[in-house]
Amino acid sequence: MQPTTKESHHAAEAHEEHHHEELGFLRKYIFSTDHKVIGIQYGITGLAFLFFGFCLMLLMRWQIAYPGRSIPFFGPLLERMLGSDVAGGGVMSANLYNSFGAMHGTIMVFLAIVPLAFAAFGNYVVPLMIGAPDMAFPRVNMASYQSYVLGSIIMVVSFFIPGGAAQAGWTSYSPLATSIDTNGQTFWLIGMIFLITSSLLGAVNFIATIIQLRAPGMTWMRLPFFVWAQFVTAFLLLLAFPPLEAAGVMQLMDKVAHTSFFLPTGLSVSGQIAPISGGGSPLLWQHLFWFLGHPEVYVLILPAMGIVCEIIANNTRKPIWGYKSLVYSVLAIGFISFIVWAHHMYLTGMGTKISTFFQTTTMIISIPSVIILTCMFISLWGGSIRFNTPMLFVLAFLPMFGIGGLTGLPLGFNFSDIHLHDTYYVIAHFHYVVAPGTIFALFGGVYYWFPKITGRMMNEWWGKVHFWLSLVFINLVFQPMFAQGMAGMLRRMSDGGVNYSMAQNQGGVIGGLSDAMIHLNVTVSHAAWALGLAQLPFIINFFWSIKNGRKVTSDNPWESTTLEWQTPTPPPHGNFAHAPQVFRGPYEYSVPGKPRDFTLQNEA
Amino acid sequence: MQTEILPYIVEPRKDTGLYNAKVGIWLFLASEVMLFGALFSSYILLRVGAAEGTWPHHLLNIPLGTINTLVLICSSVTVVMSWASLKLNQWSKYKFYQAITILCALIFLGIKSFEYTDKFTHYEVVLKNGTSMTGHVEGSPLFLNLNKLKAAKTESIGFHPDAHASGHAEGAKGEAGGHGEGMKIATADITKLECFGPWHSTYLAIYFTLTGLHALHVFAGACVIFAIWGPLAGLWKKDPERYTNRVEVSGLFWHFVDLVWIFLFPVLYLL
Amino acid sequence: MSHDAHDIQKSVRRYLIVFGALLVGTILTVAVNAVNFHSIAITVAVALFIATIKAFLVAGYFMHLIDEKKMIYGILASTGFFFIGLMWLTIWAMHDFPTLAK
Amino acid sequence: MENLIQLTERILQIPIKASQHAKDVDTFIVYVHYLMAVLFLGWGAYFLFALLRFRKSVHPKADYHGVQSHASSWIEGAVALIEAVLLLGFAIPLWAKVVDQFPAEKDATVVHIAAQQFAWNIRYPGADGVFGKQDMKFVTGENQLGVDPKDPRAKDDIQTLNELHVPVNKPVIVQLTSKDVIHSFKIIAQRVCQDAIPGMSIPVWFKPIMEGKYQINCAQLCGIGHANMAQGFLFVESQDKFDKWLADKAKTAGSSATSFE
Ligand code: HEA
Ligand code: HEA
Ligand code: CUA
Ligand SMILES: [Cu+2]
Repeated sequence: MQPTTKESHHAAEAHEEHHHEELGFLRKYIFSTDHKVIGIQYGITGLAFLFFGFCLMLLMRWQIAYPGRSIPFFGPLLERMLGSDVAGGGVMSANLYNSFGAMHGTIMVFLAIVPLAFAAFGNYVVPLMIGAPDMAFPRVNMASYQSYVLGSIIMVVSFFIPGGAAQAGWTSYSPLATSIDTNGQTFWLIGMIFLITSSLLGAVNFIATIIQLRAPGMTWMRLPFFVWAQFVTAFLLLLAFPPLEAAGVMQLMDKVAHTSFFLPTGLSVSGQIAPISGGGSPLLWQHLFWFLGHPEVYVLILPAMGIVCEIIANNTRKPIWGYKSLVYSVLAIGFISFIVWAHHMYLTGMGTKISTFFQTTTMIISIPSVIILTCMFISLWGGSIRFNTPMLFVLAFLPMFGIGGLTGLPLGFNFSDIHLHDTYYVIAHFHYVVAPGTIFALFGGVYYWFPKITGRMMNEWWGKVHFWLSLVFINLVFQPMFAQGMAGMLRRMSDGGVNYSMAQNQGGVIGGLSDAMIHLNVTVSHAAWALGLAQLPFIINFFWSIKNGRKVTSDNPWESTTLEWQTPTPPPHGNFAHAPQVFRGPYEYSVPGKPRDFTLQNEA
Repeated sequence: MQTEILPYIVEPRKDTGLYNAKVGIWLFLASEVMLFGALFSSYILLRVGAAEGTWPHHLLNIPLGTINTLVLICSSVTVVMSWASLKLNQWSKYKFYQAITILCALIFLGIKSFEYTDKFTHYEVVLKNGTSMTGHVEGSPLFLNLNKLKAAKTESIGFHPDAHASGHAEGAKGEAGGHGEGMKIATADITKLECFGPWHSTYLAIYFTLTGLHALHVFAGACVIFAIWGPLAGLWKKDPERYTNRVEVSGLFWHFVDLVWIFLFPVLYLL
Repeated sequence: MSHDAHDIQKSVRRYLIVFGALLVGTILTVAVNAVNFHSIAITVAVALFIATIKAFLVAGYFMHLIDEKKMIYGILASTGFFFIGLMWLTIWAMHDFPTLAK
Repeated sequence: MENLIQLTERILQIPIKASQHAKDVDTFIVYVHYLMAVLFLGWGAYFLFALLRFRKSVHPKADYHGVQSHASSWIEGAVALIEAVLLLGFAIPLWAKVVDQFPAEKDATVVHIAAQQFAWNIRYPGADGVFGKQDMKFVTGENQLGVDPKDPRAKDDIQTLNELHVPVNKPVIVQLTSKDVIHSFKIIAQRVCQDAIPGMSIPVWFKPIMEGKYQINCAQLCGIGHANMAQGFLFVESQDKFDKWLADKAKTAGSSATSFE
């Protein structure tokens, strides 16, 4: 197309041949230090865990809809694999429900979305976008992935140890976490320490890369918004994860060395005073957990917002509106997200002063989110919108994140949280942000960058089928949960809440859960299973297209402006033959007076 | 080498004035600040939250702690001197200084493990009649407790209670060896026998966690410094600037470890 | 590199001075502890004060923070901010507590 | 207005209100949802319009400059302002009133509740109106709550399991703690929710205004039996009935102070 690309194509090809001889299969695919290979490794592993986490939930949804009934087909399988004490007769015991619930949360957050949104997309795309040859520390990058694999192996193995995986929720509140006398929690903690190490190494690498390896002319204000989002995300991981690591070490000490960091004096276990020194504080765990926990939720959403921004600019064919506000907003989110954590703890016994502080910061942090969404919305105005599959997914992201974010408000006010805390309203709130929010943005990203990675397009038609089915069913899954939650249905109930409706039938109880609300469980579960089926077009499309997708005819099939499309497809080791020179901002689409409707960042 | 495609490995980037590894190590140290910071905060919280009079004072051996502090400070200065030597192109001086650093690390860890062993052989025993004593068990067994005694069917133990000199340096003196006459205690009379391990009290829990984590850092730092000093020294001939950078970066980590100890020492030993 | 031999020699002298100061600081910490201040708060404050000075010396001179680049200051400043947030807010939260009217 | 709020509450599935502050909570929830609805519908309408108006087939050439006005800043400002009003005008003062300002103990029914896996231990001060001393070190198989066996004031204390009786229209103060793990004391119709945390004693109060039987739910994951920890009930009854119940219980107090199984 344009001369620079051809040239780099050539030089890079020579480069690659040169390397082919040196690198055996192991070095090239398993112990690779190339950011692109590592990105792909993260991507495949992350998608596999996304699928796995979803499967856990599909089984749990059976128990919620039909408590105490044997799970058809999978029940006997579970019994065979995990033992009849936890899945006797193919019925999911409370034990197993709690394990699956804790592991669904853990796997989705730490083993699926962070590796996908941050590590996979970040690794593959960020160095390309800033015109760098690789990450700043390629071997650290490899160690980060290996640490992640180790951590996830430990997590997976924990399902099969006696007593099964951790059962105290993804939040692992002490004393429950340490008082369950199986080893699941120990595995969880050790696994988490590896995962945290992985994230820390990744974060150091990302920040150093973005600071040091930007191509000439790539000033801070010319960075694509995706890079900004990853930059802030990396800082969140870097500084919020260590306190959880510290807490993890302390809980591990509580568990294996019988210390009492999180165990108070006078704790009793089944009627006997526990043989511990006491003197610890259960709330300390919660503070340290949520000090990570809240920044973590922005780790889940910021990369997604970055993806959304890239795809919107590309498919409206015009600059993103308010680039500067976006950058300042994302920085503000980064800062403030460290001082809002206790909004998860309003009902742990908080006085007016401290809860006022935390709800004020919580309201303040919602403003930059509003600004980011506003910028995205206004960017649509005046565009020439192309509705391809990636665009559909990110367009759906906007209202879906909107619902999730807006329902954060009644939770953020402590006064309304009194009613909503620990109900399905919370579940619905955050799933709207992470599932039809983050996951949709990730789907968009997969469809969008697939041709860069493989040289082939994914099938559009099946992509659209995937989109519409997913959109419909995911709303059918999570929308009813708002109603259930508002009506008072509590989360983490291994019987789907039937205890309330039974109580009501016992006669005379006021304010129990109505049968209609309980019955919604069945609707939701069916929608969830349908949502599972709706992923089949995606999975098939994904693998089929790697070999058989339509070949791209250009290195820049979406006619984008940013640098990742200025390399050969797929990019060779070292990415660019010469470091590109950058002349302008990232979203120069439809510049008046230019012949094409996109002006490359590195076009003189 | 695959990494050679990267810029700014040796020379600093113009606008930031830094080479890559320096940015990397400072970022890493920032995360370490948060790690130890969280443990410090926990220490303070547990301390403030402890019921009146339950926080033990002067359980640790102050002279040993002081020596260890001095050892670490020495190692810190030799690290920075070794880097300066490289800058001045004095290879053998570098080798010498860094050897002292590694030696200091070993001394530190040696003293630390001595202190640990001391805690693991120091016992609290509570008798059926309610008296409670601290002291040493005959034969200095590690991690003894009542269950183990019973399992081994031991009838009685020899016990040397600490001399209860009142006032400040009670614990320190007691451990240094000056305990009183030995006595025999029948296993049947004991309700609790526990060494001063992390499970003994919240104070010891945080002491072992903080110093244990710190000791791991000392160990890791020493390994890295040793690797650069020994096996990887060949780089000095090939690319002296890059080698010097490595020494600087590992040195930054080492200083940080020293810095953590500067806070740990007064907080754990003296307060 | 920015340092030439002369600069380095000058800083070597500085390192030795700092080394001396650190030794003095350590002795002082122990000595102060032996003096009975009658108040834990004062003892803590003095000990932490000396520790902070020592930390400043190590970070400033051994780690060259005294003339480091802006980027590093930025990273450390935000780290400091978050650390203080963590500690101060946690302690505050543990002490602001609904209490019964008496 | 009142009708509108009621209608909204019905749409939102807000449950029945049985305590004095429930109305405040619900009205506040409704207000927040109005804000949410306005934002969602407003932006939603704009969104759909923009998608239709600027689709490629009708608008083939994009406009480089896009929106020039800064009206959106006003919208953002308005959102911030409304949030500030909700915060300063409602959430903070109402929380202070409902969570932090307790009625005098003499005007209230005071009970101590200790949660355990998976039940609620409830204790009344008895005739002398004073609770006996309690410490975990006294816990034995029979004395589950660790009531000091030597304290004379404990003799008349009344203990029940899973049965909380209170008179209607009189504030209830609950001192909440837990023996083993964290539970959460939640009565949905009373809009009460408070974690019960071992090692802490946290007061919470509400004023029931409607007689009847309500379920006490445990809202915090507390182990295998978490879902079944729904056997506790709150009985709000007339003062007479309550007094009679208390007197009944007091008769057996001697034995029930140490065992309640
Ligand atoms: C990606 C994840 C993510 C994100 C982005 C958020 C964002 C927010 N969250 Fe959420 N939250 C979670 C994930 C997330 N949360 C999780 C996982 C939990 C539960 C953890 C657990 O207990 O297990 C939780 C729980 C949680 C609680 C605790 C509830 C409880 O336990 O009682 C609270 C309370 O304050 C809260 C508040 C908020 C707020 C105020 C925001 C704000 O940042 C939101 C700001 C956004 C907006 C205000 C939207 C703006 C949009 C528009 C203005 C346009 C709208 C119009 C159209 C779309 C058409 N969240
Ligand atoms: C990022 C986080 C994340 C994500 C994405 C999800 C996704 C989903 N979650 Fe989950 N959830 C949590 C985090 C998450 N969850 C957490 C933290 C909890 C709290 C746990 C606790 O209580 O401790 C929770 C709890 C939770 C509950 C409450 C359980 C309870 O309280 O008892 C429910 C109930 O329905 C639920 C359902 C779902 C459903 C139906 C989805 C669906 O949206 C899933 C949709 C998934 C897909 C659409 C994946 C499709 C992808 C593929 C198929 C991959 C293809 C592979 C290749 C191409 C290789 N979740
Ligand atoms: Cu008790 Cu849940
Ligand atoms: Cu949060």
